[in-house]
Amino acid sequence: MLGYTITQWLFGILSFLSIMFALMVVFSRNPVNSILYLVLTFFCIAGLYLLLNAQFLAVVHIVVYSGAIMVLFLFVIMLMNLNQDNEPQRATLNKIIAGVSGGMLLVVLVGSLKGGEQLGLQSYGSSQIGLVKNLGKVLFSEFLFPFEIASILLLAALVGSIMIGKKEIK
Amino acid sequence: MKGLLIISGLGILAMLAEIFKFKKLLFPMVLLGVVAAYAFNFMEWKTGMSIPYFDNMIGFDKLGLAFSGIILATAFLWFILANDYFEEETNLVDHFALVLFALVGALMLTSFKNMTTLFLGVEIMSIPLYVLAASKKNDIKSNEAGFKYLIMGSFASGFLLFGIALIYGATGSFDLMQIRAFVSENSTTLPMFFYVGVVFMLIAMLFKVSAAPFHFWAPDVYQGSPTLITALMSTVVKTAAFAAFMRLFMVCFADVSAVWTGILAGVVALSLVVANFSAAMQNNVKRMLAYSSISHGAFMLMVVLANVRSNLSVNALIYYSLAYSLGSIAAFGILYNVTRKGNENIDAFNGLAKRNPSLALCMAIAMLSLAGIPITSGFFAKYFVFTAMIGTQYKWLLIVAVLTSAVGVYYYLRVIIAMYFKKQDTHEPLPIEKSNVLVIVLTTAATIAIGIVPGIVAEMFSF
Amino acid sequence: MIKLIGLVPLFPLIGFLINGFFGKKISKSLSGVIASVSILASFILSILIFVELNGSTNKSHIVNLFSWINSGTLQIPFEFLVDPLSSLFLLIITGIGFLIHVYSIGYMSHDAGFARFFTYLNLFVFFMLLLVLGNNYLIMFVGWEGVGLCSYLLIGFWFKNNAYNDAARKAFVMNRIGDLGFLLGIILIFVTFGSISYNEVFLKAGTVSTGVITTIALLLFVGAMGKSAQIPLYTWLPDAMAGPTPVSALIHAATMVTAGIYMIVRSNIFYSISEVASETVAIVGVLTALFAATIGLFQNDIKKILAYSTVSQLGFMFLALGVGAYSSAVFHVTTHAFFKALLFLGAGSVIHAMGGEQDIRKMGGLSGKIKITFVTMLLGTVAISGLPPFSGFFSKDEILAHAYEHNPVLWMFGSIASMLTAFYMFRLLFLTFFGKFRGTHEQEHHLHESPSSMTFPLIVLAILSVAGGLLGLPEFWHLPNWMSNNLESVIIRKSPSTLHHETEWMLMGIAVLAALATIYFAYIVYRQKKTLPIKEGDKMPGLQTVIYNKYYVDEIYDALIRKPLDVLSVVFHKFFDIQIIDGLVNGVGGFVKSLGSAIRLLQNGNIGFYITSMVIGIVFIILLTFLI
Amino acid sequence: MINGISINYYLLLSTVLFIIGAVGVMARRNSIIIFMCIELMLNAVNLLLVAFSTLHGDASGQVFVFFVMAVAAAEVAVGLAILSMIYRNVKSIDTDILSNLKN
Amino acid sequence: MLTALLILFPLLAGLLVFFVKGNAARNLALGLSIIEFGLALGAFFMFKHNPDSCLLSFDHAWVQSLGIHFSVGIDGMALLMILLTTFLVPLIILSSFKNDYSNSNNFYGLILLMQMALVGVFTANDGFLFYVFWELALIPIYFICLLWGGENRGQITFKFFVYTLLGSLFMLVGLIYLYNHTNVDGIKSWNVQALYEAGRALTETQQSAVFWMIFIAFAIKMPIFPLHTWQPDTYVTAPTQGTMLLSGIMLKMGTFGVIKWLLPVVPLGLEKWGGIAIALSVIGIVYASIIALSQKDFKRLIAYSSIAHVGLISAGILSANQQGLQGAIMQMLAHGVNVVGLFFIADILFRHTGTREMDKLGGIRGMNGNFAVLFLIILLGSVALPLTNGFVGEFLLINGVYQFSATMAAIAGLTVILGAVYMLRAYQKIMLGERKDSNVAFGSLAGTDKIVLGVICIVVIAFGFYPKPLNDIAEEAVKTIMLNLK
Repeated sequence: MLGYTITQWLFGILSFLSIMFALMVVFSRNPVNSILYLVLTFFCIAGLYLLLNAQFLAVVHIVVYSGAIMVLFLFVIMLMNLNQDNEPQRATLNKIIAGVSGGMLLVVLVGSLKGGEQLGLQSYGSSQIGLVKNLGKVLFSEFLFPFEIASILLLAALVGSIMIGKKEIK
Repeated sequence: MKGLLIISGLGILAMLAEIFKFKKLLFPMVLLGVVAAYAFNFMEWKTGMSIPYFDNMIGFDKLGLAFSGIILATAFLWFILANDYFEEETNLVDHFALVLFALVGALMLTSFKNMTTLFLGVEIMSIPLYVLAASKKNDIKSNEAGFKYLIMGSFASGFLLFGIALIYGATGSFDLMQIRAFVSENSTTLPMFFYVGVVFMLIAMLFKVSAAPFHFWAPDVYQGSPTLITALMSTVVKTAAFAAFMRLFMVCFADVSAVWTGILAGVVALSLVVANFSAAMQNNVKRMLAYSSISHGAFMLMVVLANVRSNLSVNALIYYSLAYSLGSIAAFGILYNVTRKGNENIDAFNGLAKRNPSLALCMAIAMLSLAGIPITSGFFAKYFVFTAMIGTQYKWLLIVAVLTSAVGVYYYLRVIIAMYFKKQDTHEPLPIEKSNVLVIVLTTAATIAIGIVPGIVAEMFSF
Repeated sequence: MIKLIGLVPLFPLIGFLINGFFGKKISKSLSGVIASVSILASFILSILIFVELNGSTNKSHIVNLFSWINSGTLQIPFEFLVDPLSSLFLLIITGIGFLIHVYSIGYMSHDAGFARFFTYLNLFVFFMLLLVLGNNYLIMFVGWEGVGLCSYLLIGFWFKNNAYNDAARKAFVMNRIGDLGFLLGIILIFVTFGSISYNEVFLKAGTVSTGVITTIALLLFVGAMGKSAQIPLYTWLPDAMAGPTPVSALIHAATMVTAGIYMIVRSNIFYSISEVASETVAIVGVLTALFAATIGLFQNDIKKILAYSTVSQLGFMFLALGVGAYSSAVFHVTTHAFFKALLFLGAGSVIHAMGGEQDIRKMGGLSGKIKITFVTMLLGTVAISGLPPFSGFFSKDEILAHAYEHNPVLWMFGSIASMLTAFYMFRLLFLTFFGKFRGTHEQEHHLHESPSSMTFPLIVLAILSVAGGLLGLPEFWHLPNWMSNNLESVIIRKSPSTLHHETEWMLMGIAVLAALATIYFAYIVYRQKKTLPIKEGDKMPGLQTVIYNKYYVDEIYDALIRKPLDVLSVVFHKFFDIQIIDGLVNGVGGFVKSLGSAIRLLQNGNIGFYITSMVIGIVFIILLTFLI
Repeated sequence: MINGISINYYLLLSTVLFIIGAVGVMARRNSIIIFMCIELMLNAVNLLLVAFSTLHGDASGQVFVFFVMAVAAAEVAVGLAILSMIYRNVKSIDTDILSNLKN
Repeated sequence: MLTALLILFPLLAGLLVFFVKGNAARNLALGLSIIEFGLALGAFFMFKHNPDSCLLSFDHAWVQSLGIHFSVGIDGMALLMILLTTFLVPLIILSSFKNDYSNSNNFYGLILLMQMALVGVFTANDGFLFYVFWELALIPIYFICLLWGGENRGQITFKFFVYTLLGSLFMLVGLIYLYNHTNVDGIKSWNVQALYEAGRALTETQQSAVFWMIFIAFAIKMPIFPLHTWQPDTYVTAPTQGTMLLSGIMLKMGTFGVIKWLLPVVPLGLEKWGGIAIALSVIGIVYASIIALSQKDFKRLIAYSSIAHVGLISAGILSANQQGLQGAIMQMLAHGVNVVGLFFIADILFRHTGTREMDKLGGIRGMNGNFAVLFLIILLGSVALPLTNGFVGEFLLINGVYQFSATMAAIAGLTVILGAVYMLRAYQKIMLGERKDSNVAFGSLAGTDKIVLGVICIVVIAFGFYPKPLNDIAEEAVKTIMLNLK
């Protein structure tokens, strides 16, 4: 079709969608909508993962982000009863400044990020690396230490959230 | 390495303390644990072991051990200082655990060998601190501090990650040594985005060490956080961040220094100006110390800038960290005691010389040390920086440094003037807890001692 | 005996110390005696030295006391030089000094600061002796400044009167202006010759370019101007009359003010070499002589008249120096010391008799009441007026002759000054001693002759004034001119006079006739017409007002120097120092503050703003690093 | 080229997503949205990491993504805890209200 | 060894005094400082006996790896400065006996610590050590001014501190720059000779930079126009003893520094910029003298006169010839003694009358003649009348400047005139004339006051009449310096 392979089509569509949804996250007035758009973005990204042969990661991504994190967000928003369309907005000037600086960042980044291809970086690995087996091997050999220490991270987050979340006993 | 394990274990132990009801024992245990960690650390340093652990994920070489030593020592002093702070707080155990976890992160930052450990170290150190900063639950300022710290920290993490990703993309590895080797082998064919990655990491690290223009979080967070947490941030966290900074840029990215030294020079100059000029305008002492910390950070950055991979600058950075940590611990310890009533403005210090002369003296020494007056350690720290800088092409930075240092003296002296010159309504003596006295006196004495005999420290590290 | 020269200044010093430390504890008479005896001892020693020197073939003896300042090539020993010039001055200083000490015992007897007075006086003599004895310029300078100090102390002796204090200060400062010139001269001498000892310097003087010599000579002359009250630095001397009268006699007439002449005579070799310098000296001298004499015409304060007369006479001496008649200058110094000291002491005696009154308008007819004073003063007046055969005639005539030889214009001015001198001196004499008494009754009752301690010096000085001329009889009389012969070894001898004897006789005649005529004129005005000086506040004719007010020189100085300096001081202080320089310093502080405030605004607490700022920072960094 | 798609496109895509996230952080006042935008930024990075990982045929990139996720989860947990605490205190999570700390 | 003792002793003494309460503190401080003077005299005789005596120098590695040594030694100039310091400190302590200072133990302790730092500055043979002592001297004086100073002291002492510190930071940079160029057998060294050699090897541009870097620090300390504005305020505000320390000794740190740490280091820089520096000094002389004319506060007048004096000293030093340098050393000694005397007189006046405003005073001479005489003698020393101690130095200084430039010397010489004008004016206003109504009776002086003034007057006259003992040492010292300059 039009000289593009299916993968390329899929990549194009998913990219477009993810960018659109991402923009919607930023621009929706209602926080709940934002969350929903974010979930959609994440789905698109998961799709991209699949295109990159990272099947396991795609699944984990859906589970962790869309399943856990986003639900958490939604839960908190509901808890705070922020499901409104009239939430206070930043002054237009601020928005413009934010947009302009973001745009500038984009321009300079795009300007300076070129050159991946011409340097002959091409795929030379197998497409099997994204499989659970492969990942498991790497994770528990090379990355054993970070894996273990990540438990500390999670513990810390756990303890921290509990401590903060607890009602002050007076 | 053993130190890291001990501290991690201690953290977990602390969590268990509540369940198994040995809260009373916890404090001595923690102290003991930190001492033990320090002892192991010291022994490893003595024997010169530099074994890379876990597939080069982490490796305590001499440099890392030196910084770890400073961090552990500061932490030890901090724990003593925090003794009664924990008694006040209800969530004693959580605090202990969080501080210890943050310490784990800090230790990782001194000795990471891989981008993964760097990233995890940064986060392990930061996340507990977000919580700790917000730990005064009913104090909206504390909440705000934690919140700001978190948002901006995460934002910076994004840049760190982006940088890591780009570097990974260009070199195909997360390992520092491999990256370095790759860079030196393919120096001409590196894609542009590798350099962007370096710059992004630089930006993220500059955020962590709070250099202008990425410093905005620091004053607010320092001010809002509970004083002792601020003390922790400005000592342990700062030291760790600089250790990481140095390892990353003086070791890993040394070969591409052309990319980042220019930026760094500009950032240093900007930080010096912004920090000192803003500090001069502060009435809140904590805020003032925050700016002071930015200014000291700029000095330490100068060392990084000065001479890539030279013993001189490594020494300078270690000495500077130590000197600054000592001065800060003393200053925050005193601040903590003086501002117990809630007034954190400089007039809280009014008439301190009358109310508690020895405390005032210690504060004066700490201030003089931070201002860099001989024979305090702060002077030698500055001296080492100057010495390192004078041989570089960035001599103009020295002029900026000198001029802004003079501004710096202004706000340090303000505290001294307040203590010795201004009148306070009350003349009742200001009582302090014995343990705090111990820490304050110890740090002050050490400030003078390593100021008089800097050789003790400076000659210790011959890399 | 010459080896003991160190004792000559030592005696006054001892006297100074005794009076200085114990003056309050010992009785008045004792302190007076101690002071006088110490000078007497010096005087006797001076005579012995003088005699010995006269008998010796070696006319120049150097006595080294100790090394004083050493700095590389600059070696300044504390050395005394005894030669005819210094020994002559020794005699004048100690001799007249002794007389004045004796006089002072009587004059100051009622003063509370009696011991202090003698302390200062002894100190003065000490410094004056240092001045003339030093074997190098710096020792001279030491004495030079030292006498300035004593002059300051003695002018302001009655320290409760602030006008006197002002006068004292003025004297000191004006002297210091000259001293700076002197000092620079000394330094230039050192830089040029590598030494400041007389003999070494004079030996090498011929080897140096005339320009340098001229500079040196002029700088030294600046010093002399200050000390010897020449235009433009003369105004302090009349004011210096605020001091007790013996001081005026000793310091401001006989000795200190002649230090300038001594210095130039000592350095005569420079002036002989430098035409420019000597011309300058001559012109300044003659102008001063004339100028001061005109002011003297209308003064009413007895001491002021004498003071202006002194300035005028000093001008004569400089005229002599300028025309190369060094020995004549010294001769005039000597005779002037006699008659001017006499006149001052006489005036002191009058004042003493009048109970402190100094205004001649309130005197008159004193000749009968205080006879000794009158007679001695008459002799002094005649001497200064230049009537033969009194001493003033010889010395002044010698100067005028030399001046004529040098340049008749100088002679003419000099002669006019000389005539004016005769006029105002006789005016003084007539108004004071003749006519009716114009003072109060109390004063009239009080009138009495001074005690013998005061009259004795008067008499001695009168004798000297009369006979002093013998020291330097005109050469063409074919009599030995002792003065110039004596100073032969010290002075570059002028080439023998080229004037015809007839001319000299003529000049002499003109001088005498002119003097007589003027005196007669004064007689007509003040004796026959009984004109009295106009009272204070009454209107005077224009020119007279100007002259009476001393040509407003003090006011001009005030307006040109003192006031601007004071204004400048305030401007420097309030404007430059506080506003500009300190303002700049504070401005830096202010800049820090305002920049700090500006930066402060950035820290507005809004997290969105913070992050935007960070992003802008990042944009800049990437832009600068990669795209530019 | 990964499956026929140039790495430059992945770079571009993740940059765009990253910057959209960043703009969101800058432009929104609602703290939760800001959080979400940060998550978006992290995901952009994740995408890039995975792309590079596949490009290099190296699994460590994907492993790294796990850690990023863990960290993100931890941050969110802590962040939301802090936010809910703030909400308890001031009944708002508007960043403009959370700007008491300033010069 | 003795030198180290000279530094150590006041340190210990100071610490000891901190722990003594009440009047015992001041007595102890006085006693100890007199012992220190004795030690200095010992050094003097030792030096006379054998200037190279190994007892006079001391060297011990401090930070070996950086070439920093605790290296102190006494040469001629140092000896004179030490004598000045150790002589003045007991006088300064004694002069405070009639002042009631709260927490006087701290006061005296700080003075002794200050003495330690000063002796250190004068004896240091190691550039780094010099800098450390240089900075150290600042701290006690800062506290002295801050704690016992007068009106507005917070702001003024603060300005003083920042000003001087800024200068010394520049000096530090300059010194480090030199250090970086040293090479003694392949390693860097802070040794004074090594720094000299390093400095001389630099190019003219580099030397110029170093010259200004270092000169600024000294110029601020002295102070040289236009960096002087901290000085009058500080002198006026500081407690009298602080002012004495500042003007009597601390100011000499600057001039001493120029002689030892600037001239031999950057000959080319000096050649290029010395003229401008001299011009500034000379401008300062006239400028400060003129300002002094209109001062109403006696202490401030002395402060300005001090600027004028030090301008001359600086000009003499920078002329870099035998007479200039020797004159500078002699004048440093003389000025130290005289200015302490003058400030003490200001203090006595204030104590007796409650004011230093000259217009409110007057007629004191009639009430206390002895005081008037002592005052006059010190004043004469200050206006450099021959046979007072001030003269030798001033003469040599003008001489030295003259050899550099006759015009400069002539302008500098104006101090001779202007000094007399403002000093005598002040004397007249304060002491002479009739007693003012507002003026309380001026009683007799206290014993300690008499001793202090008496000793100063004796020194003023004795060393004016017979300066040889000091002069000889100065001459030899300057000869050595001159060798270094060539």
